[in-house]
Amino acid sequence: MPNAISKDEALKAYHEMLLIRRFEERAGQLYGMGLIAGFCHLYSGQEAVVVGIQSILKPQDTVITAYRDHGHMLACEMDPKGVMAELTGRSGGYSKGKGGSMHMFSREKNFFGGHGIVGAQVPIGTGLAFAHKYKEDGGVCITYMGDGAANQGQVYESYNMASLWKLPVVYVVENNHYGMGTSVERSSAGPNYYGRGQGWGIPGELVDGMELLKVKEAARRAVDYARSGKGPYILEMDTYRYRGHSMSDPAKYRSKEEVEGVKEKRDPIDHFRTYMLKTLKIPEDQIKDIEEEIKTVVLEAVEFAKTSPEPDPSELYTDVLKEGENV
Amino acid sequence: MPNAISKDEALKAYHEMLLIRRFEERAGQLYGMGLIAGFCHLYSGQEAVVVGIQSILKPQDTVITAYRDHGHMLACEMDPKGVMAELTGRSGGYSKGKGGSMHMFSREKNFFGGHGIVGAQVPIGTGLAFAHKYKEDGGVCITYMGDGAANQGQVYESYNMASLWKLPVVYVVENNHYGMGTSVERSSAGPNYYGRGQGWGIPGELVDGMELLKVKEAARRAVDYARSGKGPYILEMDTYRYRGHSMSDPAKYRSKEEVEGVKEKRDPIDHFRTYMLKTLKIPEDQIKDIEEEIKTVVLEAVEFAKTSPEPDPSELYTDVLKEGENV
Amino acid sequence: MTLISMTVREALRDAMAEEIRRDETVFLMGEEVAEYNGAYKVSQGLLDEFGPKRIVDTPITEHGFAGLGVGAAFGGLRPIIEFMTFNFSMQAMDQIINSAAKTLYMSGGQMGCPIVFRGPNGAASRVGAQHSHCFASLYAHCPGLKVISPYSAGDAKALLKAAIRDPNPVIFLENELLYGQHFDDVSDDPDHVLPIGKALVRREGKDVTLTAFSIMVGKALQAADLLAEQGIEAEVIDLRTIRPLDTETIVQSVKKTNRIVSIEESWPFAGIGSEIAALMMEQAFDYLDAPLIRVTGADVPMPYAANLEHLALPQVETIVEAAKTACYRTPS
Amino acid sequence: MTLISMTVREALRDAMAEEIRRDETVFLMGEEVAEYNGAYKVSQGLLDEFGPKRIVDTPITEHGFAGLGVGAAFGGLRPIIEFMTFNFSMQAMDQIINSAAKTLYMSGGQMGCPIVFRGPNGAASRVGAQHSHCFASLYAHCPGLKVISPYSAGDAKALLKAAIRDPNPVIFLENELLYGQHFDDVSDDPDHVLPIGKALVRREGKDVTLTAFSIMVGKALQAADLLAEQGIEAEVIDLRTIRPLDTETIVQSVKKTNRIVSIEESWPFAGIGSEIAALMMEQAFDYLDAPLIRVTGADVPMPYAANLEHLALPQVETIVEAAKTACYRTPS
Ligand SMILES: Cc1ncc(C[n+]2csc(CCOP(=O)(O)OP(=O)(O)O)c2C)c(N)n1
Ligand SMILES: Cc1ncc(C[n+]2csc(CCOP(=O)(O)OP(=O)(O)O)c2C)c(N)n1
Ligand SMILES: [Mg+2]
Ligand SMILES: [Mg+2]
Repeated sequence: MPNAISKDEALKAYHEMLLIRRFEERAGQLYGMGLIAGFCHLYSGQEAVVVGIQSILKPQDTVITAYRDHGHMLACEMDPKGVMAELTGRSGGYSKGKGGSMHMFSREKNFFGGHGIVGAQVPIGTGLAFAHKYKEDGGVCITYMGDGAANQGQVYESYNMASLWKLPVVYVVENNHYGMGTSVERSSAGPNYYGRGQGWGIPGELVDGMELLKVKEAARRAVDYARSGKGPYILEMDTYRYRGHSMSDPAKYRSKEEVEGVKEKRDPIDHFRTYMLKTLKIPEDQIKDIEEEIKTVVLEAVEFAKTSPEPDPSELYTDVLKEGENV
Repeated sequence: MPNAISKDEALKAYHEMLLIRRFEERAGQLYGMGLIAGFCHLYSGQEAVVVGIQSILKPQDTVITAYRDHGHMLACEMDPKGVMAELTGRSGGYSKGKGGSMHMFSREKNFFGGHGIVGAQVPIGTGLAFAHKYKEDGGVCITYMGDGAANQGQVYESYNMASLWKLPVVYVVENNHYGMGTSVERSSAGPNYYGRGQGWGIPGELVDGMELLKVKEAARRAVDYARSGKGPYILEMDTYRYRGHSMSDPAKYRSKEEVEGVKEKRDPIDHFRTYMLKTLKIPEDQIKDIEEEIKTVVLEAVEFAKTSPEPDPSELYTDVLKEGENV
Repeated sequence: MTLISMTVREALRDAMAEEIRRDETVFLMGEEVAEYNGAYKVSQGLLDEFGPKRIVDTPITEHGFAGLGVGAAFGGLRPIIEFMTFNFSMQAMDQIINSAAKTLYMSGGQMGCPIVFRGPNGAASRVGAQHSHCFASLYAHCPGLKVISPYSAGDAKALLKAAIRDPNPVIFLENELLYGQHFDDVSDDPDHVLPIGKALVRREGKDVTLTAFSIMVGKALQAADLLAEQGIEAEVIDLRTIRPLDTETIVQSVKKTNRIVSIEESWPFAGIGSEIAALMMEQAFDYLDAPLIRVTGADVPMPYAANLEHLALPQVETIVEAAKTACYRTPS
Repeated sequence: MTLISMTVREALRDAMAEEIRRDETVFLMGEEVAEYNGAYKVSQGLLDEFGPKRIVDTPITEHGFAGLGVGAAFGGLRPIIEFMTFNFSMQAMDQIINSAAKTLYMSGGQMGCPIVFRGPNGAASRVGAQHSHCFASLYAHCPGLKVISPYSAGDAKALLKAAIRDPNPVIFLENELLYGQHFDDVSDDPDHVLPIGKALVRREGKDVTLTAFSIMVGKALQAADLLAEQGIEAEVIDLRTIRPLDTETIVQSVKKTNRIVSIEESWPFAGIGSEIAALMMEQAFDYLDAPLIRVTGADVPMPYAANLEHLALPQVETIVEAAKTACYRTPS
């Protein structure tokens, strides 16, 4: 049986997952140093989800998520410098420093944010899918949401329209088992999230979101389904966040054992590293090269984010409205 | 086998259904004469739903619905005079003429409106159920909504909380197959409404809403379930509205055959009348007495609604805020 | 360009039809807009001409389809989202303000959101408290939005076209009672658009300035007729756009008349009249011979009863009296 | 009654605790209010004392739980609904305005809705455009609501208690940056409540009136100190309640000072300053020696960058300059 992933693909995926992990560690440090402020939500632990899904997308596909978005941007191949500089609120950031951690976008990479209102990205992503279908560009929109967000009413309004009109959208519920301090058991009635589309005729499945290959496989099924014109699909990703909800959350609602248990037994990066070594027989040196490379990339991003100047004061009044007829 | 309903109960139910039918006919006439204005949504055709459900409720139970509310009010035994006078905007109306057709309430009869925003009554009804549970008064809240309303996001936010907290609420989807001019096939994805609670662990069933006895039976199951502390329950009532959406809707989106077909084959009142005669062996005279009585009641309501004075101009500024500490 | 006569309803329909014809990314979405031809028949015939891809009936889920529209706009389309009435936009406000209005700024200019939210706003006739809300001040409060509220059919057409072509989110507030009203000012030139942000002096006068928008412009003009009979020449300014407000035109007028009455049908607190009062303080204080007077709807939810509804809304006589007070003439 | 010192956070907590103790129909509901003790720790300890029946954690569904609160209020309870921040109340606005605010009127007085919606409002620190919205003017526009926005801990406590006891829907706007601030003005008497609708003159002065609410009161007081050094005695009015606004107190002050500066952190258009300008036109025009000046937040969505955020918000110096301009002193 051939391997589920080629060596090149594996190296790329490992690169991306590790980049996210290391990027977030640095972001955490910069926050501690006061260089990043406000809300800052780290993605550590969930890397396999976005990297696995992103690996099977086509260039025309679009991506949208909530405020826990650094991982998604890096997986969309946005420049770590621009992302980090946005976190520090500098002119070199993706939003010129005006958006911050929760509000970044890249038209070039088809990344549509970065949204701070829980659930708001879900109808918007559905609209991106509507545009794909309208323009007949063959694209699919991947719309991420958290387990907490998955209770928002607008999600079900979106499911209804997406299913009625067979829009090419894959809804990914990143179930990291907590919405801030509230566990899914306390926030969400019913057995699961992937089955909540049934009432609207939307298929769904539960995926081990800590295993890159499983994510990839499920993503392919879901995206193929959506792309073929059959309509939306729901993927519930069983995953975990290692850090607090945001930098100001000590996360006392989880036991140390729970967190350490996941880190030890299910860490998506460790797990995949072992797979690369053992199953794909990739020499450890090659992996270490990546690890070194990422160190540099992240340090450069940090350096850029520290030195990029603050936006010019005149920027206060720009970008409120677009000028001119845009047709 | 004993009959599913006693003669007295049957006569009462027939009385209520017919009262609603005749009341709505008169309301339609008064609208035509310009005595009622604005929006006015008639309930004709759907009588068995509310009468059947109401017949098994206890005094502490509460009821809430949307703007198609005349039937619900009459079934709650609100005074037809006060309802009709509200339609004409007179001081003798339930809201002193300030609410109109869509906005009537009776604390005495535990009828909580009468809501003009599609879907808004659903969280409110869930809150009434929350209050029942909080006060431990043994009550259940019956929360009605239309098939169109059943797509609103706040419905699923409500389902979630109701199920999580096991609130005593029965959600009744009055599926009359159209939300204004849009058929359920064009508005709602998925096979049905009663199954849409499954994702939240809420049982539901489909009921022939044109058959009083079936409504009654299902209502008993649902209300018992909710009252016993097991949580919410969904009843989807297959029913039909005979008139346009509101008085200004010619309802051209339905064929004459479709409407006449339902009236001929499934009319809840005709059907039940036959049952009373054939199965319960109630003498036709007794039924005719009711029919006469209702004529009088409705004419009196019309007379009252025509002659009740308009609200005093000073009422413009009353009831904006409640005065005084209310504790 | 010839000026022709039509109703506001037809003018709005034509505006949409012309823009949908002109630009294949423009589409109309909302409740009952397609097969029913619009709850108030504003989209009459559009489904027939453009088919269901361009004219889309939605479920009754304002929050969802407003957000979907925002996403479609981000995705390169130009949605026109109809609210059956603007009352229902309250369910969708988060998407309008947090997503449509703020994203351009939050993205440092990357993410334009060319979308029009339109529909009838404010009081219709006898529809009660939940169906009579005017959203002019609420939306105009927010940077990132443009807010338009036309009076005549010609303005409705030319401004709706401008709104559809505008690269920003535009709130387009119509008035149900005006839909059936005829005006002779409609251009038949499909290229005719009006600039957003320009008020129109609908009647010149030297004694007092009356500002109004939407249906109140008609009442202000009627009031001006009555005032003229009493020797007071009122200048009537149709604001047309609420945000950005054409302060310049108002100030110019006040420099001439030295007196101003602001008219709106909505509630007084933090309304458009409040804003104009503040602007006059800032930019025309020395020209004011009398304080600005606000004519507004009563500060109560809209009552259903016919007599109370009449009392709740500004009437021509109220405006006349206010103008006379501004001119220090004893009210009759 | 002794006055004790505590933070605004503690004062709010005590207000709720006392009222929940006093009246068994009062309960607190919102995201993270119970087990987490509040996202900003305002409900610290309440779950421990009152248990999960009275202190209820909700799913992240503002529209739903705000509506549920309204229903519970109709059903005889007195809910305190916490929005984690008021930004999220935009999702729930329909229930707040159409259901909570309008129903008493629509029912001809039958259906009181005793409910408090509370939480932090306006800008915190560096939280960006979607988390910095001030809702004072938007809610104060609507009849049927009361809107309170206190500054000090003592007021926060006494007014929150008044809000909970009030039979009407009350919007209670807090400020995250004030939560940790200490004040010495907190009454320890559980029966002490303040009347809603009364402003407070926090500093007397004869030269210019400064009106402010919430965190801006602190900035106004600082500005008054600086102004005093320059020989200008500013009178600082803490509005405390936005609706109903204590116009009387403002007018009295302006009759004395003849000059007024309105300060708020939110956007200018149709803001609280606009309303005060209109009221001064109507009720104090002849006493004004200078036009009212509005100090407001910049008319832009809130930027994240530290320098831009600073520029977007009114600073003490801005207020000082505005006051000097109002006094016709050349700005420094
Ligand atoms: C409408 C809304 N309500 C509340 C918040 C505050 N808030 C931000 S993130 C969050 C938790 C969301 O949890 P989840 O959806 O599971 O995503 P996760 O943080 O786990 O990625 C909350 C309550 C918000 N931003 N928007
Ligand atoms: C939020 C909202 N959107 C739109 C409307 C306009 N509207 C009133 S009734 C209605 C149709 C509702 O249909 P359904 O729920 O099936 O109830 P039915 O009228 O059939 O009883 C619509 C669209 C409204 N009142 N509120
Ligand atoms: Mg989560
Ligand atoms: Mg229906």
